[in-house]
Amino acid sequence: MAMEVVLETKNLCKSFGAVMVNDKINLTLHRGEIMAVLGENGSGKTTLINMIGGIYYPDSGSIYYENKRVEIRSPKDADRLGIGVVHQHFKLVSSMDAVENIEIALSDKEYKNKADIRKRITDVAKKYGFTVNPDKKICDMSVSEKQTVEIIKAIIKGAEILILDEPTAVLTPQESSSLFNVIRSMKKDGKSIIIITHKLQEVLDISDNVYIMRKGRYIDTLKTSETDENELACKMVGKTVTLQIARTSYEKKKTVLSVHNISCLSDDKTVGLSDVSFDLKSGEILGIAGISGSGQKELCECIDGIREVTSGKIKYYAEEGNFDITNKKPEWRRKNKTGFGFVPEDRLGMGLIASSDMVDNMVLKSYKDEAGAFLHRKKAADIAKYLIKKLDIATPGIHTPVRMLSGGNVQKVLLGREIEAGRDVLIVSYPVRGLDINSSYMIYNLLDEERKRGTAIIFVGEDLDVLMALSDRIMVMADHRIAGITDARTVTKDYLGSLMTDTKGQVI
Amino acid sequence: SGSKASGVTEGVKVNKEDLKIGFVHYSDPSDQGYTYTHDSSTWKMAAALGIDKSQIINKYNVPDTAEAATAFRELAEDGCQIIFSTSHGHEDYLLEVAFEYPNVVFCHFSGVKAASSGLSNVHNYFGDIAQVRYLSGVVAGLTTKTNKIGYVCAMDYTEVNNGLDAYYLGAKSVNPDIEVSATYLNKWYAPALEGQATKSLIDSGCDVISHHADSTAGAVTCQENGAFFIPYNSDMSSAAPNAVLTSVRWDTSSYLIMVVQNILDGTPSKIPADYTGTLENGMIYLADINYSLLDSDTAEKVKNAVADAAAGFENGTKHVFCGPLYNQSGKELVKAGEVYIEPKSSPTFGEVLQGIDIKK
Amino acid sequence: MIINFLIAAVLAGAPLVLATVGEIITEKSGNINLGVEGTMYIGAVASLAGAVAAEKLGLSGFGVAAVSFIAGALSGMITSALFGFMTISLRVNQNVVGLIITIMGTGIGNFFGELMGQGAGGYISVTDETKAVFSGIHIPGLSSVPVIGELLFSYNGMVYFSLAAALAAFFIIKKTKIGLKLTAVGENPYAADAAGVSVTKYRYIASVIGGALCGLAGMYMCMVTNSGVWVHGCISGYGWLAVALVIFSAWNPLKSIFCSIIFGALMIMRLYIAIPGLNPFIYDMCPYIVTSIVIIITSIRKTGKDHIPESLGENYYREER
Amino acid sequence: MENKKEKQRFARIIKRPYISDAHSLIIRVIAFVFSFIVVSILLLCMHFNPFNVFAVMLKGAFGKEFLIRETVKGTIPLVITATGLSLAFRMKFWNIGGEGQILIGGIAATAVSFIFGRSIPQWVLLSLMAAASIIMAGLYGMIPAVFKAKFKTNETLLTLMFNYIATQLIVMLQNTRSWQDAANNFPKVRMLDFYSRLPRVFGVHIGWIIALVMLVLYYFYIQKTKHGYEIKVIGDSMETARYAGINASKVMIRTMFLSAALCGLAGFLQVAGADGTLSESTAGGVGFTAIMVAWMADMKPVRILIMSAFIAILNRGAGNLQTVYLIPSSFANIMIGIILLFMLGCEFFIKYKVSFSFMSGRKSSAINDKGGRYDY
Ligand SMILES: Nc1ncnc2c1ncn2[C@@H]1O[C@H](COP(=O)(O)OP(=O)(O)OP(=O)(O)O)[C@@H](O)[C@H]1O
Ligand SMILES: Nc1ncnc2c1ncn2[C@@H]1O[C@H](COP(=O)(O)OP(=O)(O)OP(=O)(O)O)[C@@H](O)[C@H]1O
Ligand SMILES: [Mg+2]
Ligand SMILES: [Mg+2]
Repeated sequence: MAMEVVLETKNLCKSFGAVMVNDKINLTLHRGEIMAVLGENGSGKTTLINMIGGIYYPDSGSIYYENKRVEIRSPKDADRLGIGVVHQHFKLVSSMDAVENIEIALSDKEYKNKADIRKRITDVAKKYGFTVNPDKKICDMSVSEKQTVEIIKAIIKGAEILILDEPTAVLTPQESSSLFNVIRSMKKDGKSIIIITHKLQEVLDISDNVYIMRKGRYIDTLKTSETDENELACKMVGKTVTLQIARTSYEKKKTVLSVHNISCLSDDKTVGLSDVSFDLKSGEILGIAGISGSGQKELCECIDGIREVTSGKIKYYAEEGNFDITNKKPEWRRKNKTGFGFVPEDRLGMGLIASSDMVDNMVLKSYKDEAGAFLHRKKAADIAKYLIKKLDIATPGIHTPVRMLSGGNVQKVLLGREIEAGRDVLIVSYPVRGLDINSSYMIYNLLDEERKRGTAIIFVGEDLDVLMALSDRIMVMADHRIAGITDARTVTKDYLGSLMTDTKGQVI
Repeated sequence: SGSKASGVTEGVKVNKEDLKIGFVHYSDPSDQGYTYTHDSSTWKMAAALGIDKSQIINKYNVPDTAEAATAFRELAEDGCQIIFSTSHGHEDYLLEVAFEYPNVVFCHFSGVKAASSGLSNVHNYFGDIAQVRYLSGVVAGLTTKTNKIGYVCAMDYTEVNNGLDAYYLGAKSVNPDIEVSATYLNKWYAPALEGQATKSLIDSGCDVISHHADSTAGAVTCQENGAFFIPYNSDMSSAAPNAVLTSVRWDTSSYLIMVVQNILDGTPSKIPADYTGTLENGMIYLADINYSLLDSDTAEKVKNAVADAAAGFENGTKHVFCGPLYNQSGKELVKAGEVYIEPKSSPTFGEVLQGIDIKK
Repeated sequence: MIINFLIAAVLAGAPLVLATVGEIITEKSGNINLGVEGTMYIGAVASLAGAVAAEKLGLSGFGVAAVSFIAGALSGMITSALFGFMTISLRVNQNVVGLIITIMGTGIGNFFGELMGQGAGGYISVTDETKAVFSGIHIPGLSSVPVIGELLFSYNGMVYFSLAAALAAFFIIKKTKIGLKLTAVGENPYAADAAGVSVTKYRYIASVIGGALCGLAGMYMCMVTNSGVWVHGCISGYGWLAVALVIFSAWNPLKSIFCSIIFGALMIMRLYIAIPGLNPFIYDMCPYIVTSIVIIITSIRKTGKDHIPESLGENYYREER
Repeated sequence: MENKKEKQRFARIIKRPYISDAHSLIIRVIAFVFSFIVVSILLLCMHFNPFNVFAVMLKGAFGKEFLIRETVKGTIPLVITATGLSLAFRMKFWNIGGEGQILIGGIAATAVSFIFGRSIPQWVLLSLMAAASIIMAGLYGMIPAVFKAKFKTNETLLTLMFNYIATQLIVMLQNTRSWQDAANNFPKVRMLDFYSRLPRVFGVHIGWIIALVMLVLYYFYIQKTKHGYEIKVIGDSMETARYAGINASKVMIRTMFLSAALCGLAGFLQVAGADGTLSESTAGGVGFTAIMVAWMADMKPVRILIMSAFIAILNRGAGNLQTVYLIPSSFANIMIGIILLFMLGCEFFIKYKVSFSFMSGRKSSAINDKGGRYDY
């Protein structure tokens, strides 16, 4: 490995409000190096690369490119230096095609015409083994296609340094490994890469060095070849963590929910679910895996009763009797006490009233239970206080808008409320997305507690290791159907990965 | 009505320096029409009586709502002895405030309720404008080459229709083959629409157009399209020198002078409750005709016909509305051999006559 | 008669073309400026003031027209720069700023219009020579060709200017790189920014150019429609119609020509085409009813959805998340 | 800021973590003072002494007892309309149609007055008029809401168009013989009989009491009722509403009904209280001004009252200016515009701190462990 330094940051600082999210960050990147940046959520990784990429401007500190001090005031400045960033949220204009998206990023001198760009796209794709249709509109592309466009864009713009922010979060294991192949061949071309990922295994697979951050500060740089998962996790969190998830088994299992051949439409009126059937038992966690957008959201919403199914039946077997809850209005389900707990993926945008305080959020699903025109907040305030204590929610008070809380605490508010409602069925969707390891494990434990009480849980997740450790069964969804349902204790990751792109798995 | 306003008392003279006069207008003089004309008379009166500009308070752009009442009240409270309003729509508010300030004299142009209101401090004034309309019709009837003339009406309203009828009768009196087309804006104040309406009349073949609306747009449109125009309220020849034949005009300064003089003399009771201006006293007149726009033959004919008719009106031998007259649906309005004489200053003859082609 | 009607429709529609194209350019950048009406008032009074001032300076004819044109455009630019400053730099809600500009612009127009009137002793008007510049052209030979000649070669210069502006806007937005970047800014400012397009610059420039066209639309109303005379309330809702026409024309400057002319036609149709039995006042409502129906149909058929700039109405701040 | 020669950015914008009430008040006061300075400069350019002008304006609004009453009268429709619009704005529904809804309310009230005349007891008549204005305006405002709920039709433009339609309706009624004064066919709706006019308390029609009552009701409706809660949820996120099983269409239509109904009520008060008649200027721009009142007041009741009074004072004051200095009353619009721009602009300095490069050196703490966060 060449030891020439291409990028260096010296004492970079950035704060938002009173909080220092990057505190004197020094990072050194060499030519041909793949550096992984690791840190809990909110530790400032994205902020750091945003400063390098010209999105944020540092409060203080400086950036050196090839040993020259540089000012990066805008993404354009970063481009000029040869720094290409693929952001966590893609920055593409969805109504345009790949060619146009690349065209706006190039200055007039850098290309002749559209055909020229199209040719360069196919050239790059050939060289690194991508498949991409340059004339496809971004809005019609899958996530991995969009990512491909972003990477090609960076390469065409002449990026010497490619920075990828959580590129694998949205990819299947197969897609991830082909991305890693691209990264490796770029490295061979002498390009330097910074990659952010939460998956320790990936860090070990791909990187040369690991740069670890915690709470806005630099912690350590480790040589990948000389470390392991436990050391990484420990450095990252600041204390030894046991990466163990409890899986108690519940004995008095009985079927509480059965879904028969349901289909539904998605928001844009395309297929949302097609012909999905399964049973759910009390005291069971059914893990749901799959590329995001494969119908998980629609499935959760159909079961919760807020999305209409176009065909099929959903039956609920409660203590009080059996109910057909297919397409029953929320009103009806409230009256018949057949509502479920549901923690949607978009916490602030869907599960909570972001601008309201905890009290108002406590009554979101139950305010109609009490008669009269007025809203009763007294009981809700008690629940809020109770949850703060029970779940150790960090908040200035019950009247602080939930939008002001940090990600983990927002999740605790939401999950707390749904668990407190004491339903037989609990649906949780990506419950640990954006949470640090401690909070994540706390959530896993809460779910396990619920299982012990006999609650049937549908757990939609992305991390296969977690799914395998926590669930009783794993259902893989692909292309809005069930690709297979397997026993979580015996299945392998590779098999799950293969199901994600295949719809012909076996169902148990 | 515990008014602190000074006002006038019968028999007590008012010092010229203490005099304050208020005017309330619906629009402002920039309209080059209605308010412009009234405003001009105001300054004529001021010059004639030697009243300073600062003694005259104008309230422009006062709509026909309670804002009018507020304006009247403000003027009264500011010490105006006399307040004029030139918008018909102010009437009810004017009466309301006049009741509160019995010592303040109110004169209302185009109002109709003074005599019946029981308020001695309220007066109406208007003029026999139909006569001038008739004269303008004579001019138009003799000037047209196409035998088609037009008229742009702001609103379907007695005063407007009265003018249209007179124009029609005047034209018919000198040219039996004449066709008169009229179109309505349904707005007093719509310069863009007025221009468009005028153009539509030209497009239908009219070559002389008159109007009862508030802007110069018609004149300018005629100028642009080679038609003649007879404006109302003001001389628009500066706006359209090659189009304006003459104009139907008001000059209320004689009335204003009379009223203000009575205030100064402390004799408000001498102001009539209802005053009708005439060709004779100059409150209404047909402006000088621009003969240079006409060939000498036509000019001669026009000159004689207008002079004849005007003389007839002045000596009382001629009337505008002589029977038989029918309305659009054929109902007889004035019997043959009879004439319709307006009972009040404001016109009451307001049905569109048979023979006029209305485009609404 | 039908030709006359069409010509009249074009004349009535031309200021709408200008204002609509101006607003399309603004909205393409993601800024919705509801202050078109106010901007038009300011443009109207400024162009009149410019013309009068130029006449005082001894200019005549086209010189006056040029000064008036520049004044109209410049005042529109200043007004929309203020809009830009409030929304782009100070991040105030766009709807609210637009409304304030309308209230303020209406005030400024009427205020200075009246003030000039008072100064000129009653009313303010430009000279005939100036008026002549703004009246219909006559190209010997061409203009008198029946039907075609009349339909194509009888308008005032501003009509041709508005058409040219619409065509130019169409070409720039749809066919050039600048247009592509502008579209990107309006669609997804975060993406545009990351691609190195200066969102702030594009939004400012688009708003200012849009404002210039709105100012010129005001100039049209004052100098052409009202023949260089200040008339209280002369814009009378044209600006608001332009805002609606943007949806009508699906953010396409070329379509805006047709939509504006159709609209112009609706506004004067009553004067040309009598519909027996139709209450004239309901007839007068037609433009608004038709627009409402179009807005509703567009939303039902979702046709407008493909064209509406996705970030329309949202202020952009790079460091906000 | 894109200047490449600059070594350091000249100004940086930093989000304030926390700002005290006193501090934000100071910023607002400074903005207010600045706006008056700008207005003063404008006045000086026109050779007026700003102090005299402001004095005249104050006199115009408060100088005489009847002027104070006029000012109060001017405040009433603003308060009620702004309250109505706030209901819609709280659920992020841009009701620009206040103007038209006021007119429809006025039409309905007038119609009831003309139909019943003196045939029923006065209080019954007045109640009927109020009910009619509320219901008709409410229904009128519901139409755009229905389309928005069903097809996501752009409500800003639809409500705007509905303003024009309402205005044209009035023009039509003005030209309808049966609505005109019997004495004369002047195209104007005749005055309402005194029998159908609102009684006065302290010299101002009882609209001011109604306005205050509405503000209180509004407060309770928004803060204490389930309906208010639903409006808040919808305003926050449609997805959250769907999640909570709230029928967003229903709430949207219902709330728009109430929003427009309040505007209609303002129309009734204008017709039966202030003007005594119905005309195109019954709304007189209130529908638009109230949008800004609501926004500036952050949809909060007490602030709505203050802002409305403030605008009414400016309007009245400007009216007086015209009388005394012959400054056209449209000057009020300019002043209002300038002041509002400053007041809105200063919000930026409340939310963000602008620090200049020559004022470097600021303190910051590291991320706090508990993740607690302050807000402004
Ligand atoms: N624009 C912003 N305004 C305010 N706070 C911000 C902003 N961007 C980031 N932060 C805060 O800065 C901290 C660091 O955020 P950053 O996105 O850098 O974290 P991260 O390490 O990338 O986390 P993740 O793993 O979730 O991507 C967080 O607490 C975040 O809330
Ligand atoms: N928009 C913001 N404005 C100001 N400060 C912010 C903002 N976002 C985040 N912060 C600060 O950053 C801290 C971390 O926020 P973030 O939402 O990233 O939490 P997190 O690290 O994911 O939290 P958790 O540990 O609960 O998962 C917060 O406590 C807050 O003080
Ligand atoms: Mg986080
Ligand atoms: Mg990140």
